[in-house]
Amino acid sequence: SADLEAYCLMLGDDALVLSHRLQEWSTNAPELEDEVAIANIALDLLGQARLLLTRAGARSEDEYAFFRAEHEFRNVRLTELPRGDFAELTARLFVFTTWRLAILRRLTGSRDPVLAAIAEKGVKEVTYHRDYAARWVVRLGDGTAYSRDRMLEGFAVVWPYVGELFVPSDVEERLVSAGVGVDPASTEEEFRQVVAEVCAEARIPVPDAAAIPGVAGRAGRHGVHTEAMGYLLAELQSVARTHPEASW
Amino acid sequence: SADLEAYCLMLGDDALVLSHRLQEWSTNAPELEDEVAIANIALDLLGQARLLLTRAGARSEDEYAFFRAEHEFRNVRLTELPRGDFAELTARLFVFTTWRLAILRRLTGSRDPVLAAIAEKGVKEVTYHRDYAARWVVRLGDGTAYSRDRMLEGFAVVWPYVGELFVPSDVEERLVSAGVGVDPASTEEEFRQVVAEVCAEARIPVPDAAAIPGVAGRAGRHGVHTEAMGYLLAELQSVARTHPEASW
Amino acid sequence: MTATVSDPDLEGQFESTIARDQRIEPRDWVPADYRKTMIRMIAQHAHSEIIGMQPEGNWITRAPSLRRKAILLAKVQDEAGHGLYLYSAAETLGADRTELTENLIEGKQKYSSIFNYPTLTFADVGVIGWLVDGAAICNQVPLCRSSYGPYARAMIRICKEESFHQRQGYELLLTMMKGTPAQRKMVQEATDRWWWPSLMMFGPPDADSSHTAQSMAWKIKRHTNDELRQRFVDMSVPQAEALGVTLPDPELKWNAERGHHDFGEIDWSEFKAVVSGNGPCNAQRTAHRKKAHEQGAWVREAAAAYAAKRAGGDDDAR
Amino acid sequence: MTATVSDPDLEGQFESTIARDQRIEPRDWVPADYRKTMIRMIAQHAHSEIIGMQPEGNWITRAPSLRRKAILLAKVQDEAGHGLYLYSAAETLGADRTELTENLIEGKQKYSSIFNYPTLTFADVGVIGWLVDGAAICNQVPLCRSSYGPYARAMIRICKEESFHQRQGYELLLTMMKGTPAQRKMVQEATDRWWWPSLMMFGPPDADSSHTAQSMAWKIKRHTNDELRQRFVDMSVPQAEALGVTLPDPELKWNAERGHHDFGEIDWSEFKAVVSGNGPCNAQRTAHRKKAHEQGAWVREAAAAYAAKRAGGDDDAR
Repeated sequence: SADLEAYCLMLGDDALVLSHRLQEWSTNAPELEDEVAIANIALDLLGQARLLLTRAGARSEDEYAFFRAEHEFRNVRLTELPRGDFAELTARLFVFTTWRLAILRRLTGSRDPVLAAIAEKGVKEVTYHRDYAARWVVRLGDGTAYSRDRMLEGFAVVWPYVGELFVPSDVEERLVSAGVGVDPASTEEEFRQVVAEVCAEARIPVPDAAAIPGVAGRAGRHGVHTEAMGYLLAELQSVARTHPEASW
Repeated sequence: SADLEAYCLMLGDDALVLSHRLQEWSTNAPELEDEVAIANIALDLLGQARLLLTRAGARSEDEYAFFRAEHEFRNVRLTELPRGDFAELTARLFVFTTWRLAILRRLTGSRDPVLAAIAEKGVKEVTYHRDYAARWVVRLGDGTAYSRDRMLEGFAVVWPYVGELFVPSDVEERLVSAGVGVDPASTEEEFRQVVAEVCAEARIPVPDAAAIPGVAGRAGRHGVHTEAMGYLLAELQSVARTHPEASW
Repeated sequence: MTATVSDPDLEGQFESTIARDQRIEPRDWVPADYRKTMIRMIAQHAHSEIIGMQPEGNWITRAPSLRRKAILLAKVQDEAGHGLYLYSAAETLGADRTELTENLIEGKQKYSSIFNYPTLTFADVGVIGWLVDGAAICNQVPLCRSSYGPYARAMIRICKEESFHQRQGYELLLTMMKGTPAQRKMVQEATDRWWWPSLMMFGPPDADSSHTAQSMAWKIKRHTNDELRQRFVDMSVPQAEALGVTLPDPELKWNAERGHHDFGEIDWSEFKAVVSGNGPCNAQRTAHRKKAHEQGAWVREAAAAYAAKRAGGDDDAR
Repeated sequence: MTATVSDPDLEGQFESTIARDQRIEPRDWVPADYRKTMIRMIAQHAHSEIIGMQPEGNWITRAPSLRRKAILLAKVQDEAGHGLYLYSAAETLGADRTELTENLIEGKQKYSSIFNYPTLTFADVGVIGWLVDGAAICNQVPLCRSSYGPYARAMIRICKEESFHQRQGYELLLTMMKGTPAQRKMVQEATDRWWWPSLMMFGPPDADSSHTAQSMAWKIKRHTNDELRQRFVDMSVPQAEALGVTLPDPELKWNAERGHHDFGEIDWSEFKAVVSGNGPCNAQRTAHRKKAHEQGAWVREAAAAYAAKRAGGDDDAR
């Protein structure tokens, strides 16, 4: 159905677009161990994206990834923000994985067996991702005075985009009723609790900032993105669009 | 002829690609006066590119700009290097305009009346551009100790790509014989003299560094570029390639 | 500019200049509040030009034809130029450009809220020309008769250039509307996003506008926010029709009795959020300007050091 | 690892381990020169893996299918992993990873020159898999029998993964050769650029190779540069035919008498320039690695400070 397609694109685009930002970290990590870990998370998210875009079903995964226009991408804006420094990476990854893990856990109970299976696999992966990010929040937050400042700054950049994560779109509301989708609002309490715990461990205050509004109430889930998204897609789609007839 | 087309693309792509890098400075200049000046130079170079691509003649200016592959671009690699800081901008612009002014002056005597006219117009423009760049070389070189270091660093980044400017391609050699083109090697002495004068005024040593080779002797003029070029074209061509059937 | 304490003679002269619709010039005495209001107004306008370069500048490198690229680059350059005149006009009132820039990047002075919306497709470039420049012109044409001479003269030049930009924007949209279905859709979608924010450009309803009364008395402003907004709506409706786009307001319709178009209620809560700093791009715009300014600090210092050296005859030491 | 002065007994034991084709292990005594040579060799190999991530990593974000993107991302990740094992192997000889990294970014130790060429199209990803990984495997398979145990074991794992990468690269090229004319042209053009540099990967001709004799005596190396190069050429010719590309060497032909392919003269002046730092990308590769390392300094410091705090029982102070 159109709703199922839209929903798969939402969850799939979140993974695809954040994976892209993590791919940009390739050869740029502070240590080889992080190089490996970040690539691994990028790969897992790319894998989730492929499964979800395939489940979306109306087009191939590559048609979805390489031949949609910006307004057809349904990812939350958090995932598309520019790469930023390692603290922004840590903040974004921690926020994103904490939220996504909560979503995927609930999605394992979906009436759609494919979505349930994708979620099952994703839960295992994202549990590891969240753990990686949380450990860095703690190390940076409770490392040096300088790293603490940077960590706070990282959260300051990312946090205004957190509000969007808990606002259900029409599509999600309908699929919640159908027992297929997850209400993102239902994850907020769990999210806030995990954040509070990790921040306590990191000895930093729980981040707080007003949510950045979309345009006339429309944001990532409605295809209304930030100015960073166009550049991301220009790069992501460049080779594919230069050779529209090619197969790879 | 094919040679004339290739030659117009060389001179046109130099202007088009450096204009792109200058466009990236929009909203990023240190002062409003520089904002205006850099945009002005970018505009003049874009204008030169349009005249030259039009003179190339086999396709429209937009087909050349937006639908060629990377290896079909004939610009020297100097023009495509990443944006860099203001010292790199200054170094690159000074080097480029000094060279181009010397080329254009000679080109005013071309047997091709269109090229001669384009060169005539270009000489006036690039004289101003070179003056702008040279004044910044002097101010940064003879400003603070810090700006002097940055200026030297700027030249260090740019200078390895200077050697390429004076190596004539086959096409240029043939067009020199025909009285249509300019031998870039003939501009080297003038170039070195201007650089020496401005560096003396700036109280900095004349830059010196080995020329960065191309791949098996092939560089920008043969369509062999740096890794920065692909990203530049992905951005430059993104909207046009997304809408190949559109007119604007 | 010598008297700091109010002086009945000077004040009378000032009032009479205003009353006779003559212009106040930099050498003239003005009341402290007039000076303050004028500086604030000119500075906000200058800041708007500078911040306004960002949303449009966003598309220069990606403009899909070389002609459109040249037009857009020239337009953004003009905005930098407008910023320059306007900062100069503010300086004639004793303001300092460096300080005004600091006020901008530290959020102490505002700029037009319209620039806190993102530009998401190339059609936005056209729609900004059409609607945003159109609204700006409605606002600014009366300012060409502003009582403060340097500002009025700057506005004459700026309005001329903006009319030119507006025509270029509208012409881009006309071309796109004759293009592919995807292009037409882009134009409609951009219109949908920019229409309401454009209406907000005229500021709060007259009933809530705190500065209007004094500004009108001083002939700094000549029309109320609501008057200008109505003029803009009336002007835009036939333009939208000619273009073939729908303005996203189901209540928009001609009211023969008023001789004007009626239109729907503006979402003033959105307006207030954006004005008070929480629009889609406020943080991004200010951070970008701040970063550019900070990254340019060493360059400005070098220029100052060089100028000081040369002024000091340091040449001899060579 | 206790004796620093040469000891006839230990030296005899070492020589006999080598002679019996047994492996030297970290606890065994080794001559200082063996240690030095081995560290240099392993470090250069590790550096090559790390720098080698750059040319391929350059195409991850632009890979034109999600499947190819996943393959490429995994490959570059594997290279980071290889770097990790190899630095660990060097550490068993007493080297320090931080110091080795410093040596790399300060240009005191080399990495494979092949990575000083740019990747210019997506076909380069395939050609690097086919030719560069192919050449690396020719070089490395004999190293699986290296006399130094930790290195030999690392090489077994690395060679396994590289064979996998090579097949993936070749398979990409096969797919592209079945595609559009533009794709086929890309493959040919990439082959033209990478063929000669791949041949240079085996190092200078045996006559000019300074390290070979001692390395072979110590069974660190098992074949000469020229032997391995010939093997690579013989292997690549039928692969090129199957693919449908032309190797850019007019002198390349089968010599029935030798039972090998003859091939043209390598441009050793290019080789020397690239090895000595002046290839198309030497400066770029080193600068990139240096920048990443420097930008990560505060993160590594934070991790160290945190570890020290927690080790110091600072938890009580909370």
